[in-house]
Amino acid sequence: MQFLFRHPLILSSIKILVVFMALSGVVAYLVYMERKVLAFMQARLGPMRVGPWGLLQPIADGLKLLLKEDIVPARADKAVFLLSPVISLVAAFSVFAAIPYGPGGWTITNPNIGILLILGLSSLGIYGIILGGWASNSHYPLIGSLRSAAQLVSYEVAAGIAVVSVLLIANSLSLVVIVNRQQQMGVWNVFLNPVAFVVYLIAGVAETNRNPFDLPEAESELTGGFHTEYSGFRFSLYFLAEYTNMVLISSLAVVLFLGGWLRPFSSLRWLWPLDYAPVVALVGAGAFVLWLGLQSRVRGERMFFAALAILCAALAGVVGIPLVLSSIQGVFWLTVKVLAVLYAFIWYRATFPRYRFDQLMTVGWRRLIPVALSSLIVTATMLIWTGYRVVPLLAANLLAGILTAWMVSVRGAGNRSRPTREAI
Amino acid sequence: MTLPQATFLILSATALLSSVMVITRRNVVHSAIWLIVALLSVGGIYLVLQAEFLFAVQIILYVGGIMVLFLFVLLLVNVDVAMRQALFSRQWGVALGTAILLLAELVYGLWRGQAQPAIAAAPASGVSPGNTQAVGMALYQKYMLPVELASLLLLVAMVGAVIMTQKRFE
Amino acid sequence: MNDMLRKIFLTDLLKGLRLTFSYQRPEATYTEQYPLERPPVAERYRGAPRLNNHPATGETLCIACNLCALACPENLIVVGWERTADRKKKLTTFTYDLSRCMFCGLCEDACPVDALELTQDFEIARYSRDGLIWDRQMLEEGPEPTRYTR
Amino acid sequence: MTETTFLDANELVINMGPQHPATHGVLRVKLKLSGERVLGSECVIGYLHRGVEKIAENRTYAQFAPYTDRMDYVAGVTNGMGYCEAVEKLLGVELPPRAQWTRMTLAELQRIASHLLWLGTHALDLGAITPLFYTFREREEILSIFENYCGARLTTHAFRIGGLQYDLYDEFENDIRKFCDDFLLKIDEYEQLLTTNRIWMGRTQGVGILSAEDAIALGVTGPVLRGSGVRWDLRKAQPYEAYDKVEFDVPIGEHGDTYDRYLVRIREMRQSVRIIRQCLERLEPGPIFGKVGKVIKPPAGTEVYHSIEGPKGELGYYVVSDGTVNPYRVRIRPPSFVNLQALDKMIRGHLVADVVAIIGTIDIVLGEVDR
Amino acid sequence: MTDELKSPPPGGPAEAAGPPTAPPIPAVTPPAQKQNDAPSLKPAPKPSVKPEPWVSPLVEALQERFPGAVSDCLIFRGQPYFSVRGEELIAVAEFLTSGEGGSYVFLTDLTAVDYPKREKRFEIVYQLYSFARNDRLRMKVLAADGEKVPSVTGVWAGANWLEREVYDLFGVVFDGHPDLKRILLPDGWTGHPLRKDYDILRQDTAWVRANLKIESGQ
Amino acid sequence: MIPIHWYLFLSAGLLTAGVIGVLTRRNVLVILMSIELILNAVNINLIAFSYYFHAVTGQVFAIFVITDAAGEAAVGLGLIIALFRNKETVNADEMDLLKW
Repeated sequence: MQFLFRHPLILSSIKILVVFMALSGVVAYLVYMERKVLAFMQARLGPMRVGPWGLLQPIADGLKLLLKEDIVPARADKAVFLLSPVISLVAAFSVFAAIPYGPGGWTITNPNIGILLILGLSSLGIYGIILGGWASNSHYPLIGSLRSAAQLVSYEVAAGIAVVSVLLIANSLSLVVIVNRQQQMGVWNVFLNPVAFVVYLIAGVAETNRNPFDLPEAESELTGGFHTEYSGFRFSLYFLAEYTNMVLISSLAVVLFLGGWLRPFSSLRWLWPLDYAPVVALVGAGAFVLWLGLQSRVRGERMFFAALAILCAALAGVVGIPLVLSSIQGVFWLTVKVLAVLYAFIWYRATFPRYRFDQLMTVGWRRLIPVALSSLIVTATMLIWTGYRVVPLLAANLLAGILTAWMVSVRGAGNRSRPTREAI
Repeated sequence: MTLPQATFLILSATALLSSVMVITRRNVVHSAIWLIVALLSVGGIYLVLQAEFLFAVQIILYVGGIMVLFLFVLLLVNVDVAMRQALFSRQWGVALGTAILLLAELVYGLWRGQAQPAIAAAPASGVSPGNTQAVGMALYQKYMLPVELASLLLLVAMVGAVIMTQKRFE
Repeated sequence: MNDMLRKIFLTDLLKGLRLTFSYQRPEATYTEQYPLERPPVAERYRGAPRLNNHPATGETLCIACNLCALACPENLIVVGWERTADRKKKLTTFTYDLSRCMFCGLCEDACPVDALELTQDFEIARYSRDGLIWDRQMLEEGPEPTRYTR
Repeated sequence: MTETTFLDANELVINMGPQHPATHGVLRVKLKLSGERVLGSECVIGYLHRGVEKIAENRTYAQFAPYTDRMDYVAGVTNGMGYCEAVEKLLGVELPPRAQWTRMTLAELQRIASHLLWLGTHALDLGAITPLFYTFREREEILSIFENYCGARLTTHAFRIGGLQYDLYDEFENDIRKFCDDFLLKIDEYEQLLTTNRIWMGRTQGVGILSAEDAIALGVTGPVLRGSGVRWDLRKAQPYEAYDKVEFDVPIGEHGDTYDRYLVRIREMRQSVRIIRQCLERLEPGPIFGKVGKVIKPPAGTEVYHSIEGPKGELGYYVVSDGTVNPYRVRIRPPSFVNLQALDKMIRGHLVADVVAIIGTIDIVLGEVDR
Repeated sequence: MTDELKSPPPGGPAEAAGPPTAPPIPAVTPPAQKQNDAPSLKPAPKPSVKPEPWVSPLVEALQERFPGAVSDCLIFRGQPYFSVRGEELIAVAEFLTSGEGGSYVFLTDLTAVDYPKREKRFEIVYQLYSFARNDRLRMKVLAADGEKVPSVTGVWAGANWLEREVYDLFGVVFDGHPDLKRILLPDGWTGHPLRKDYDILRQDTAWVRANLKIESGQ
Repeated sequence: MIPIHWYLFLSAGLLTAGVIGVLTRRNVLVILMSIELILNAVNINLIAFSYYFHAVTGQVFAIFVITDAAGEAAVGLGLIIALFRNKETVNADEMDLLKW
């Protein structure tokens, strides 16, 4: 028995399985979270019907999509049409093999080209979109996939450059090393290079096709973009892939810029009470759930919430065991940070209108890339000049970022200059 | 047969099969998809050769960049028209003969060369030649000038492509 | 200066973000949970029609004057009457085609004795047209109230 | 694949609608594209045609009033008001002041409600989903006031020829005062989300420019005309009801683009609040019905054209009487229908994404376009 | 906040200037307040019951310029209207849009009324508006069934759809219209529903059967 | 242990496939793709030898080859788009004019 677990293949398989299952659940409930957060921001309640507080909504949605008719358009390229969503999904999921979830054994694999592998694999997902749009044999999906291809390629450049400035600081391609480096320096990369972080975040939103960059699937223009012709199960694969990508981009943002699995101020010993945050969080969640249950007037709901509260309490007890506490420490903080970034994604969606395509390209090429490049150059210069010192790096980066942003926006869209229409 | 050997055989079979598909498919998009498969398997072979960095470059640049560009253009130009035209050019017989001759020659040469053991020396274990750092060092120290030249080439190519695809002013 | 701040630090976007964030306070929620909590319906609401009876005697208030039928733009009311022995009109049948009704309230306005009334019952949507032509009995008793179970 | 592609010299024809999320109903626009750029367009309408004008000829004057609510179904009150006024003009009836002030109050509320619906859907078309929910919340308040006043929310049938059917309910003034106070703050919130937002400005500024000459030549009215810089509002130019007794400004735009039309409508909502407050101050007890007989029979051979400033533009009724209880002819001049004509002019040379913005900015209701 | 309405001050720069390209459109001023500022319940003057002859300089100018073309100049409830012979329609329209004719540059509405018993059964009605005078004018053209009416799209571009609608619902053909086809009804429809002899209960059964694949319900 | 010949045979196979594609197909896009095949055949050799000789030089050159491929794709595809815009064809046989 013991040797079975020691074998790398078997251990990896188990890890992969666990990550896959967990990820599926996370993605399903990410959709729930999105709907709820959006609803609250829009003075609504969101899903409330399926299960208490709509908690079973993701399951109902999934079932509905599974049971829906799977339509293949008559003149579609059938093989490609059927294959494309799978490509998207596989590309999205496979990347998670290289994400470090915590210190030590909390990784599936730690390749020395980690970040490159992730960038490469995630860029494969684009084929699902292009081919899906093409294979549908319909105008709107085709426009959608063309837009998507152009958009992803453009924003990958900005995101890549932003990532490179982190790599310079960490001096490694390995994600584990990047996180460890942040621990050694006692400060997260976001405080060394906030400009790159902002660029990465914006480019990340664009790469996940989310508002305000959701043009490839802009509902009001392209009636859904590349997945217009998809329905039922295959649509749900796209859907899943998209949200998985969201999780991926947030996880990467956390690992690269926000200290990965590190506790906030991990270098300050006297902040040890923060180590008990998982317990506090679980107790808090239990209390909240209990409060919800007391509010509810439906008997079944009250029971459910009570059970949930008890579960939370029990979990808190288990987590409170020092051994468990120290081992899940990393995963807890990673999850919290990823959720925060995801929340920001949803928040943008609730707030912003959508860019037009030419404006999107302008933002990508004329704003983000110059800013990212300046931050890269400044980071490299400062690393050589002053070495790894926080204040000069931060100051130089901020200065360069503001200067570049000002320069690129001088003749920007913000001016009251109104472009006249292109004559025909 | 060892695990690397099996991996190699599977990958190379895929690569060869899909390269045949690339040149025989009528639908250009299908050709492109098969080419992507071929490129991915070649990338896998790089991994077998412990060239991780090359593998990453292959995927990011080739598969994620160049092929996306290809597909983009494929969607732009009219695939339908191309599909109705003849698949092969007029001199396809001669061309095929020449190519097969080339293959025969190569195979023959390789078969003969196999007998000589000088090349096929097994690598001494130890430092992996695929070390990313080593590649980087080589690129930016020993081959600095070629790198600069290549970047210039890319710049020229980029400018050229942009200018060529501009719509003509009427 | 303000313009520069806006351009570089995206203050215009942050303003919007602050607004949406502030809306997450629970009291900002505007949703009505309809089947669970029924919203109050206005007193003057024009819903399902009803033919009123005299509360004490149970006799119909309708005097079969046919004004409602004349007022109706859609001609969906049919009033049937017979002459009693003393030459008075007496209501016999009354049909109301709810499927064509647009709830304009003209019949209600026309009624001189407040017999025909559009009530506050709004749950009259049906999956089929069957049973939407209401007869006198239905009009007097009113539809079965919809019950929702959770 | 289809015959044409983006790179072809000849253009690609795309059907937008009648089933498209951004065509506000069942509008169908055939777009001729070169790439994503619009070369030309043709509107195909009539999917909602119900022959309202024919129905009018078979109803009595009073019976036709509920049908007008169903044309511009987001502004039933103003529609009904226009019709009632047209018939009143035909009859030569003078309204008592209480009826006038009530009508104006409700009509301005309806204008706000209509603009709110426009704002929400327009923002939604441009990808901002949240304003829709905020505007619908305020619209809901207005609709509740309507419901309390006349018993219906959309197809209100609020007014009758010659006056009002319903007197005000008890809490009427309080409800409206409270709404007005809240609403001005709420407009600020919409503006926080949109007015200075760079994306919003980028999407709307310089998009769908309609010059004043073009607007007048095409017969465009309402906020679209004012957005093009023509300070013309029927409430000022040819006041009906008691609009000559209230103070308000007529906001106009400078550039004639989508952003200006947006600003015009936002400012109009503030002006409406101003009018409503003045109306409430003037509202005094009194009769609510003018001198109209039970049976409406305008003199034979007379005709009248009366138009009001509807939320979407000039809403005109041309009523011809032959002396019977049924109108001989009722012609409705729908603002949306005429304004929609300007679409082709406005979208030429823009991108597909702008088409959505421009359809939204005209503020059409297909029920009114098709009638 | 409450009184701080964010609208441009009256008479601000926007009002004075307008778009640089805009024609000189005067800001319309409200007419003088009516006498009955506080309409009381005083017995209003008995409303007139029939149109009266309309006398105005414009009528004189029209009659002088186009002798015999203008007739039936009437006014009812302060709304003047007159009839024009179809042949002179374009000329009259162009005169009316000119400054001399009152610059009625705005075609508010274009519709028709059907009087089947008359010799010329259709009355095409043009509702005109002048920004300069803040005045409305109604112009009518009589047309028999099958008689062509010149299209005014050249004078008022906005007449395009309105004429199509009249063509669709009345069957009046407009000569010189750029794209005269049905607008509200489907292309294959027969008949013109707003004619008085078109039975409202008569659907085009053939059309319904062919296109909707159902038997017409009426 | 994989003998180096295996790589060489694979490379030869890919090369031949590429050559056949370039020589026989009419579609310019497929010809470009076949060139990519040839370049990959080259890369396999370069990296295989680099592996067997413990020298990174082969890898460095493989990177140059990929760079070259990127440039070639950009320019080639640009040419194709320009050609297609003017002649509406992606057919090599029909591109026989030196000007258009």
